[in-house]
Amino acid sequence: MKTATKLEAAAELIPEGSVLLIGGFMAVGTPERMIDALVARGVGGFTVVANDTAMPGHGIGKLVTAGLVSKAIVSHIGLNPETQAKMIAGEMEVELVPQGTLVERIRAGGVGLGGVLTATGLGTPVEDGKQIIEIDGKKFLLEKPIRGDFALIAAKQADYKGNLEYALTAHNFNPVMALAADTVIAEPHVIVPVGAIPPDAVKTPGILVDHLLEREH
Amino acid sequence: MKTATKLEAAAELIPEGSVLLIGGFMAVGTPERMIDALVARGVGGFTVVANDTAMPGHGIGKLVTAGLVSKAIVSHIGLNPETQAKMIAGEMEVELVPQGTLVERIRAGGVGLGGVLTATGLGTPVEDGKQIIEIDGKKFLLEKPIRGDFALIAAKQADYKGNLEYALTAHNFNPVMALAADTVIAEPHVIVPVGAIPPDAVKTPGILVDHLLEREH
Amino acid sequence: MNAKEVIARRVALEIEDGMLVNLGIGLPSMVANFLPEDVDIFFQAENGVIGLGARPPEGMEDPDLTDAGGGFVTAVPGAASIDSAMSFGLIRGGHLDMTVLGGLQVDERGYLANWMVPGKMVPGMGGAMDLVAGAKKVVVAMVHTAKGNPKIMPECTLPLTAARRISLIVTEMAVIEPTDEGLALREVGPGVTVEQVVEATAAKLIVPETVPEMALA
Amino acid sequence: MNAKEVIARRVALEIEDGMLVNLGIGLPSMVANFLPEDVDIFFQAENGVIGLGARPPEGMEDPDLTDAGGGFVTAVPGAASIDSAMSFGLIRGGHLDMTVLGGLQVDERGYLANWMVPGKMVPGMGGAMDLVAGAKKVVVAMVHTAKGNPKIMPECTLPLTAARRISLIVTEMAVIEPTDEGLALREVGPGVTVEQVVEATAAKLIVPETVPEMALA
Repeated sequence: MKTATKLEAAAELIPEGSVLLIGGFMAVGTPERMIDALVARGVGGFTVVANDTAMPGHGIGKLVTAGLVSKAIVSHIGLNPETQAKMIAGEMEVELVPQGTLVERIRAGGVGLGGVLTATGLGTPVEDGKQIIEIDGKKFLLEKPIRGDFALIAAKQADYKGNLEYALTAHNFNPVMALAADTVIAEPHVIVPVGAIPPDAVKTPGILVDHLLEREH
Repeated sequence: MKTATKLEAAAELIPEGSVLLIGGFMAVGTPERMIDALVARGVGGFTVVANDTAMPGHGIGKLVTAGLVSKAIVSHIGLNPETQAKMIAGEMEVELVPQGTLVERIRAGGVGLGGVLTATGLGTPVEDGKQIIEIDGKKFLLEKPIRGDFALIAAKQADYKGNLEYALTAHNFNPVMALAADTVIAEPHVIVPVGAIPPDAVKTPGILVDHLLEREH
Repeated sequence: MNAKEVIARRVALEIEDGMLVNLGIGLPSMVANFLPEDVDIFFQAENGVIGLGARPPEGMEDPDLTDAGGGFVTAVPGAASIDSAMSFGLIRGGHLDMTVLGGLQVDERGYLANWMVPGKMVPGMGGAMDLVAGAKKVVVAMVHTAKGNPKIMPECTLPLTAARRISLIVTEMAVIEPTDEGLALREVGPGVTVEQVVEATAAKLIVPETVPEMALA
Repeated sequence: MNAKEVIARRVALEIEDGMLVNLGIGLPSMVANFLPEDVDIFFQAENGVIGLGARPPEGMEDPDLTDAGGGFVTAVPGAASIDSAMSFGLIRGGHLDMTVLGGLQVDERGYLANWMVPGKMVPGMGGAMDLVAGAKKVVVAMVHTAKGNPKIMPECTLPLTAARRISLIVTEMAVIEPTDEGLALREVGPGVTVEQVVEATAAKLIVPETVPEMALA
C-alpha cells in the first residue's frame, strides 16, 4: 500500500544535478504538476532524458525556460526554439538520439540488458564514436543502456498499490521509463481503490512505483 | 477486416519443416485447437520454439507424442518425459535456452534488433560457442534473434480486425511471438465486433495478425 | 492545384489495401486527405496509436490523443494504443508497410537527408532514422527545389538520415525511383516537361524514351 | 516437524515488508505458508503474474491462471498480469527483491548448480539462470544432503546455474552465508550441533565461536 505524496514533498526528493527520465511526447503524457513543482522549487542542473523538450510553456519546455536543464538527451527539439537557442549559446548540452534507439536504450537500462544492437543510425553522424558489431554478416550499432536517478511518470489512473494505466497516445515513454530509474514518481490523473484496475489492464505494476502523487485538487 | 479461417485450412498453411513459435507455458495460453489440427493432419518435421514442451497429452506435448517435432528450442522439458526420452534416443534435437534469454531473442527477432546482450548464462554451459562482449567493463553474452515461419498464438479475445487481448498467466510468450513470425495465426477464445475491445486494452495490434481462427463450436 | 496538393495526391496512389502507413508531420500528413474510399488501411503515429483518425469535432478534443506533431486527432474503430517501445518495434521490425517523410536532400544513391542543417537548424531526427531504416517502403514527399536550388543532388551535402536506399521520391515535378543503376525518372508532374525536371535536378537522372504524366488521386 | 517445513519456516523469516518475491516450484513454494501476518508483499510467478495467491476454492479454478508449475492459483487484489518479456525484464533488471530456489549443489564460491545432471536428468534451466543472475537476493532452500551425500561442495561438479554468488543457503541443518572469505556458518537447525553440520558438508565452513540455533516462523 502506498501513501499519497504531496507535490512539494515529491519535488524535495530530487537533488540538484539528478538524471531525470520524464515521460511525454510533445507534452502529451507528461507529468505537468510535477514539472510545475520543480520549477517552483528552482533547484536544477538536471540531465533530462525524454523524447523531446516540448514547446515553451508546456511540459519539459517549462524546465528549459526556467534554466533547470543542463543537458537534454532527446530525439527532437524542433518545436522548442528556446532549447535550440540555449544549445547554440552553450548554456545547455543536447544529445540527439533516434527515437527508437532512445526508448530501447531506456528499456535496456530497465530490464538489465547490456546494450542495444540496432541498424538505426548506421552511416549517419549517430554512429560517431560507437562500436559497430557484425552479426551473421550484418552490421549493428552498439548503443548503451540509459538509467535515471528518478523517473517522472504521467498516468491515466493508479490504484493504492501504485498499479498504473495509461491512455491512448499518453503512453509513449512512460511505461518503459517506469522500469529504468532508482526512484519512480507517478502522477496519475485519478487514484482508485485496489481492485478497481483489473490485472490485465495494468501496464506498470505497482511494485515499480515508489511514490504516488496525491490527487489533483 | 479479417475473415475467420477454418481450423483445417489453417493447418494446411503450414508446410513440413516449418519453424513454429508457439505460445504457452506448461500448456497455459497455448493454441490447443491449432495443435490438434496439426496432429490430425500429421505433417511434421517442425522446429518448435516455445517456453517448454508441456506434458504428454497437453499443448505442445501432443505434437511431441505425434512425432511432429524435429527440434525444440525451449527453456524447460522437465515435465515431459517423452521429450527427454526422444532427446536421449536421438529422435529429437533439444536446444535449452534460459527463459528470459529466449523471450528476448524472440523479441529481438520481432522488433528488428541485431541481438540480445545479457549476463544470464555467463560462466555456464550456455555461453559455449557464443561471443562475449565487454561493455564498460562488464561482460555480456551476445544471443542471436529468433524468428519463426509461423507464430501460433492463443488469445482471450479478438475483434474482427485481429486486435488481441490476453488473460492473466495466459499472456506469457504470446504477445512477443506475435511480433516475430512471417505469418501469425491467432486462436482466440472469443471473437467480438470492432470497437468492443478499447484501444488501451489491445496487447497485440491486429495489423500483426494474418489469420484469425474461427470461433469454437 | 498547388505543389503540395499535387504531391499529396500522387503519394496517395502508392497506398494499397491492408497497409499500415506512417505519415510524417507537415506535407506528408496531407496524403490522408486523398485516399481512395475503398481501402482498408491503418495509419500509425509514432507517438503511439495504430488507427489514427481525422481531427475530432469541436469540443471533443482529448489532450491524451494527438498525432506526432501534437495536433488533436481521433482514433478509428479497431484502433490500438501502443507505447514507444512497441511503436518503434513495429517500425524497426519491418511491420510498417510504408512511411512518407519530407526531405531536405536525396542523392543518386537514394540516400535521404532530412534532420539537420549544420550550424543553422537542428530539429533532431525524432523517429525519422528508425522509419527510413525500418519501413518496408520509404516515400520521400517534397517540393522539387528549395528557393530555386536543387534538392536532388549527386551526393547529399547534409548529414544523412540513413545509409539505406529509399523507395520513391515524389515531387510536384516528378516521380523518381532510386535503383541499382541510379535515379530513374518514372513520371513527370502535370504540365511539366522532362527537360524542366532535368534542369531542376542536380543529380543525374536515368530518362527512358517515354515518361508518362503522373496520375493524381 | 520434517526437514522441508524447517527450511520453509526459516526462509520465511528472510521475507521483509514490501518485497517482490519469486518462489520456485516444490519446496520453495512452501515458504508462502509461513509468512508473518503483517507483511505487505507480492509474489511473482515467472509465467506471468505479480500478486500470486493461494489455491482457489473448489470449482473456481481458471485454466488461464496458474503458477510456474502449472498448478491452479488465485491472484490477490492489486495483482498485475505481465507477459514473459516483462516478467524477465523485472527479474534481470534488478526489480525482484528475492528469489527462493532449490539446489542440487552449492560450492565454496557460493555458486549454485540446479538445472541438470549430465547423462541423467536434463529438465532445463527454465527461469533459474535469469533468477540467479538478476534477483537482488538469492536464497537456496534445500535439504542438506542427498541420500547421505553432501550437496555443499568445495566446487560444484554439476553445470553451474550462474557464476554469481548466491546470498544464503538454508537447509534443515544450517543457515550458511557465502562471503568473500568463503562459506560462513550462521545458524544451526533445531537440535543440530556444529559438528554434525561440518560432518554433512563437503565444503570448508567458516565457524564462528558461537553459532545460534535458527529461529523459525
